[in-house]
Amino acid sequence: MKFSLTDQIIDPTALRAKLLAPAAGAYCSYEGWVRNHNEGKDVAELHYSSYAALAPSIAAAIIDEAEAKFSIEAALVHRIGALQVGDIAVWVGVTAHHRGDTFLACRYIIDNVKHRLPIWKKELYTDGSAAWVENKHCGCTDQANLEHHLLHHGH
Amino acid sequence: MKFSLTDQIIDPTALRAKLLAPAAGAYCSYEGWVRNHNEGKDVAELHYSSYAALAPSIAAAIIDEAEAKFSIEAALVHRIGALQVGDIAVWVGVTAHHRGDTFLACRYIIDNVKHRLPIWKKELYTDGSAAWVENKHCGCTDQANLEHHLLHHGH
Amino acid sequence: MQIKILYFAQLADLSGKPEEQVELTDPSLEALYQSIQAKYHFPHTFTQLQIAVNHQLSSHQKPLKDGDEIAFLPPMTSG
Amino acid sequence: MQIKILYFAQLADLSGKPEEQVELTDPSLEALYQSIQAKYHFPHTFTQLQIAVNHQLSSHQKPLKDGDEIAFLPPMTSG
Repeated sequence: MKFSLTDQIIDPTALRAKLLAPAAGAYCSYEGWVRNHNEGKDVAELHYSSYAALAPSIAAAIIDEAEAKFSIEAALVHRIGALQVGDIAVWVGVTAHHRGDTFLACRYIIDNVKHRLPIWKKELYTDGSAAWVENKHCGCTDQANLEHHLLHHGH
Repeated sequence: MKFSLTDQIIDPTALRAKLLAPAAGAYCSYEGWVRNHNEGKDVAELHYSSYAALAPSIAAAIIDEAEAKFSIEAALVHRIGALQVGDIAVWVGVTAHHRGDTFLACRYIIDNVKHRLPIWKKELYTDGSAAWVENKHCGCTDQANLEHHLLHHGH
Repeated sequence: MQIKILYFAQLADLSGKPEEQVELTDPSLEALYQSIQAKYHFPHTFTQLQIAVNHQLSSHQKPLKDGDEIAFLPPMTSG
Repeated sequence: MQIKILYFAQLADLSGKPEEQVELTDPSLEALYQSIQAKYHFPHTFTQLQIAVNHQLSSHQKPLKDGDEIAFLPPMTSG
């Protein structure tokens, strides 16, 4: 299984072990960690919620795209629920014969996950406040898609 | 200690743990694994030898360059001695506030390690033969340096 | 027609529910969104959201049909 | 002058030793390399190698001096 959502602590050691292969010479992994601050506020906890009936097909599409563009094997896990500072929110692992493809594919996957995987983050601050933090840009798939929206909706 | 040479099995879990920091939101790591084949030959074992009196200063320079170019913290470990298929030959770990820098810095470090760190690989094949495998290009630091050599030596 | 609306993230917080059934005659996704946006004070414009129909991403122009499950997706903030 | 030469990788295999002491009068690194290249049949040209003098990378033009430790470094193949 190349993708999973989990409400348990992500164990990168176990996930990495599943990608071991004697023909693979290069391994690149990426982890997103819960930071203790964001945009000047002290973060106590994050709550991630997902659209669990949609996320697997989106994740599979992203991984398929990466495996079509590059000669790699990839896996992806995203945590949901309540996360503490230092917890892993997302893990990506990529193996290949050669290193260049591992970096490009790992970055391709995490960049697309950030924009396309239907998961949302609520930040709970140490002062008791909370916010659904959105990136500054549109959550649309890509610029072409955004332009499509603009053209068809006059907005 | 940001760099070490070791003749022991590299443990990425322990190395990763040393980079954990509550202000870091992104972690990228790279591992070079011993493959079971290279250029059509079946590899049984690799022997890595190093110039141990020179490697630390070269590694420190590479990490310093990466930390100057990007807002990151990095660590690097290279194995020496006899390695089996599947063993980790080199490990790079990078943390940062944001993911872009982790990918760029991790790639910067491994690319420079490959060209500049004074370590050499002997491949022992399953047919009993062995070879010091060299990359197709000059081992010079970079193209500018190579051209410097060409200009000054007429070669 | 009967439509089920699924709410996620900020839209679930503002509506106070994970989903609801509505009875519609207008098959326009935009008209549906405008009605719930007014009711729950959702901050997003229609074009800022992605749309899922029956758990698949959909164009904003797709006509609604009886029994559809619709989700309006705020910009994603995974990772 | 007395010079210590350090051999690594293929150069250590071909010379059959990790290091040796030599007595020189010519301070040219290139002349020194040509003498050991001929003796041990090293496959590299002088410009294919990097040079370390006293455990620091050096230019190919640096004059040798008494007591130097010299290493001729084949292209590196780490990782």
